[in-house]
Amino acid sequence: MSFTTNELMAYAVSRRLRSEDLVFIGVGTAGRAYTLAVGIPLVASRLAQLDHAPDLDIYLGNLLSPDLAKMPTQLTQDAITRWPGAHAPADIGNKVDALVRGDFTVSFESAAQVDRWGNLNITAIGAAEAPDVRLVGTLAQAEHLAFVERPIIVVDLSSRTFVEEVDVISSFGHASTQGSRRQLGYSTGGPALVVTDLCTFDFTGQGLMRLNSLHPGVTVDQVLDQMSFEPVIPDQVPQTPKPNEEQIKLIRNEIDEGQALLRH
Amino acid sequence: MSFTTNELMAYAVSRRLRSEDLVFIGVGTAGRAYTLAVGIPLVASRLAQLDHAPDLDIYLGNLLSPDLAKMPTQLTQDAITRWPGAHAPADIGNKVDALVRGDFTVSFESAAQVDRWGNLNITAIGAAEAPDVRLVGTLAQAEHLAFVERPIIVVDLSSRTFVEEVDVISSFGHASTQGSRRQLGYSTGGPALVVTDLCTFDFTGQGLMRLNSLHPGVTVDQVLDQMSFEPVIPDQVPQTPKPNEEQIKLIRNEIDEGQALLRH
Amino acid sequence: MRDKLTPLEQAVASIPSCSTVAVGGSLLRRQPMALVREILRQGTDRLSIMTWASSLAADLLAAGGVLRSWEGIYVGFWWYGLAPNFRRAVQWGEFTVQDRSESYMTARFRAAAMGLPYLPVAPIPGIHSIRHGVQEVTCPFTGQQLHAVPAAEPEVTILHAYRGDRYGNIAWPAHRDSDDLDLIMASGARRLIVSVEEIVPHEQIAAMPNLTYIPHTKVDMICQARFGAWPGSCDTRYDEDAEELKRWLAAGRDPQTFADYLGGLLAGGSHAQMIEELAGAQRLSSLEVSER
Amino acid sequence: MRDKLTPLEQAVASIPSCSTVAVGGSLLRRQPMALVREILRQGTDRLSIMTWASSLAADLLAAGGVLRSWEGIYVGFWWYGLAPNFRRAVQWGEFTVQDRSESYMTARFRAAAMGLPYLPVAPIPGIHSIRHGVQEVTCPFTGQQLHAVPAAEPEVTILHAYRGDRYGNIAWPAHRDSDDLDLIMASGARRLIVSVEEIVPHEQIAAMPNLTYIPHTKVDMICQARFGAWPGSCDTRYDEDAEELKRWLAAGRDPQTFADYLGGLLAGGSHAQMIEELAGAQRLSSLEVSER
Repeated sequence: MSFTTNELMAYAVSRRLRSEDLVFIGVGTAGRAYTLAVGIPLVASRLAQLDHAPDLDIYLGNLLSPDLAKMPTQLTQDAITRWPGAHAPADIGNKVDALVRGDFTVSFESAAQVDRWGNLNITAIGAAEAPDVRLVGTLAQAEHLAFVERPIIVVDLSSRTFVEEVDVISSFGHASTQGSRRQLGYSTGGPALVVTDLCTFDFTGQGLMRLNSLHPGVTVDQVLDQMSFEPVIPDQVPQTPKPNEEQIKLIRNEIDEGQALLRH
Repeated sequence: MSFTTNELMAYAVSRRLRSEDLVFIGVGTAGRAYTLAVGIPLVASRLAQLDHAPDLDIYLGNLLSPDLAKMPTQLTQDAITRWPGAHAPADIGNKVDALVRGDFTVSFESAAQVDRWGNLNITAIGAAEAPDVRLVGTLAQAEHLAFVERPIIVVDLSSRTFVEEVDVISSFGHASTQGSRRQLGYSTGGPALVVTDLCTFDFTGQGLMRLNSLHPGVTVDQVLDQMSFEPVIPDQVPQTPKPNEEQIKLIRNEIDEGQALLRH
Repeated sequence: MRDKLTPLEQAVASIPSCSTVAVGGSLLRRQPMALVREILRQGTDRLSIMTWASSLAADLLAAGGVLRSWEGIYVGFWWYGLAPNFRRAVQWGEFTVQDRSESYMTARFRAAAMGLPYLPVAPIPGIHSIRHGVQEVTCPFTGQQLHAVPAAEPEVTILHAYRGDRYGNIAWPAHRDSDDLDLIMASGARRLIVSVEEIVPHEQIAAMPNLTYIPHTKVDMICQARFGAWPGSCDTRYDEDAEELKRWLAAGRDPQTFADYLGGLLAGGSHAQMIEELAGAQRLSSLEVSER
Repeated sequence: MRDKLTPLEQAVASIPSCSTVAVGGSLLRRQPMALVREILRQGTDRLSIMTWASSLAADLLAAGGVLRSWEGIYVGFWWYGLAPNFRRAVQWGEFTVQDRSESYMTARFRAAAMGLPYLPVAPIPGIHSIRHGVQEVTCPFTGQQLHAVPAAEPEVTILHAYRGDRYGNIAWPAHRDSDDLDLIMASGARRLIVSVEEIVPHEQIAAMPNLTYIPHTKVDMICQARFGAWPGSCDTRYDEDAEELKRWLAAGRDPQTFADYLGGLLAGGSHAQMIEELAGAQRLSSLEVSER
């Protein structure tokens, strides 16, 4: 059974999710950015719940365990307000505490720039002061990469995004010119996986981005064409595992019936 | 019109209360202790509201501005739960913050021991470890004497209570053998007034307890008989001002109609 | 979400002797008495407890002789006087006592909730209760001298609450008495056991997620214990049992008399059986109040 | 309790130019737009603002050219893209920008709420946003290296809320979206101005005191401003006005076009008049949602 790239990406994420995970999903922006930041993570989480991780937990915005069986087809403010869920604390400080305490095991990240160490930039292109392009700021992404066990970066491959060195380090990956994670005092964490529209990456013990799998039909050269740096490339690069028929049907018929999540 | 000692004490307190005050009242123990810790402060606050301080605000337990016109005649748990009020924050940390920020201008204090500097002991008689009598602990009284503008001590005069030096300093008054308030680093506050069944005290600039007024018919010697130390005694000691007929009627007919507050 | 509904006995069996236990509730309200009585039944021993304003829980554990230390802001019986067994045990030096004032105690639990090893507090110099493990720190911006307290790190936290689902989402009524620290104790807990008056379907919780004050992610075990705070109160459910408290206080005048009283309390063999007997004798229905 | 009901215009007139203003709300929700538009009408200038996740408020103040600095975690239009005027002004270096990540920003406001000059935070080394006024501190108990941030000290805090009484007790609905920092901002505010959708009798507040999230003791002025967050949303009251946001974003592509658009927004002369006109044109009723 054929599948879309978005479905493959969602499946690639869902395979990494475990029943004991507490997954943080943010509230991304519109269009393709929404699919990457919210759509794929939600589909992957629900697929994991239905497939192999029944107890998997999600925190979305400031709502714990939104009922994914009652996912709103359009996330207007009122639909979010009314979404049934287990817990919505009195203010967002509670979620920040949970993050810092290390309660979250997985988080999802988008960024305008990602570099070979997994540093992320959502702050500015160019200098941070008077930049060429001002982006949105910082949010809690810095906390994700500092305190979450296995952050997953979901972005499309593009040489504008995958840069040698990010212009501004909004969130710290595995190393920078200042030193390694350990040298800077991080004890754990850092990006675990990068899922793109052409391939997936993980990171070497030295914290360098490494090609982990190629989507069906994609070559290494096609990947390198879309990157401004060369990742570590193992001798053997496996194919990204494909979802089976049952999983594809789950996505299409149950999880994203209204095509709100994987539309773009 | 005649009045009881409790009514006189409540009036003496109410005269010190201002319309802009935010008054903290605790949840004292039974019998006479209840009258001193809760009854007199509540009657005084309500009398002040009706008499000269209409905007005066109260914080009782974890409830801001309980409606004193709807005061429960018996403070069972359920009566407290249902008492209408302006604000009851999610946990008591909020009240602690308000205390430390200096939001409260008046608080009421009871204690087993009070010394010449206004130090209070609600922890233990004798040594703090393996004491002769273990009392209740500390509560927020230490914070009251540290951060509230004008704490008012309400206790009956007795040589067992008014001691040369408290056995344990639960809450710091104006000085101790360790030094003065200023030497220890306090910037403001400390007990402002002591209201007893025989007289009232304030404190000198040096922080020593000073006889401030005698209740009608009480002599200086009678006061000294009930104290284990000699307070500062001015040449002229005025009489404690008496409530007028209207104020007494307010107390009896409106504020404490059920005699729950000034019973003991 | 995982099913965390656990028999009370099994939950208490997971509390090791010699551990530090944070005990929730304040004054006579929502003391986790069903859990505390089961601790005494099982003979869990040498406990260090941390409390906010405690009453029945600390007094019963003191009477049972299972305490190694207590840290908190208050132990007493509110309207009803001093805590007789706790008071006697302290006077006899049976365990150590760390008095804390409210801001310092709050900071201990908040630090844990915030994932920090310490918190600064506005200093209250010269008082007895700051002798216990308080350090001086300096504000790096203003130079102001402050005190610091370490994060509370109880191995187990036990709370009694209103209602929850079998996954451990604990909700309060929209109108309640909030004069306690349960929310913060729960946020900073390492291992959390909550007894509730009522287990409700998850759908009921999910319809009003803002009322959940303890999420299932923080809860290790949830136990059903109707009248689990008895003879104390559970606001919006039942008032304290004044008659029983008077019996308690009368028995507490003498250690042997209280030992007999305690034996009677623990007889029955389980909380469920004890409550069934009391309910049969119509002793509980008069305490009930209605939720708003 | 004192009567603190104040006309919006008078409340805004009390905000001095050159002051630091904390602005509440998060993303498109409960941005205090009636207050912000009145700031622009009155010409209050050279403001330093502190925000959580801001959108319309920061963008409009940037468009008005009245900003001296911004500090916060985010400025953008959520689903709708980047904030056009804010983005351009930053690119042109019109004011300074202090980026903060969520834990550091929360700690700034919490320190103020707790009456402390600073709070420690678990350090996030090597990132851009810690360059702004972060100090290193050491835990006196564990030796752990931490960061410290100073308490937020805005001179004025402006929030938009659901309902309140004339004394300034501000209540939320029992079911709401709580993904913001308004509660903590209010707790630490020095001078607090709150606009509300609805002024209700005190009795309504007093019947459910647990729903009051901002007590009158913290509020200096309360203003009635129906649709006060428009064209953003006020959860449980109305959704964001998608059509208006698209007009905003289209106008924002060019500074002069947006200046014209802004002139139109501020015409009418007052918030009340603007809302009356929009309501008359039936533009608002379609946005309304019902409270649960």
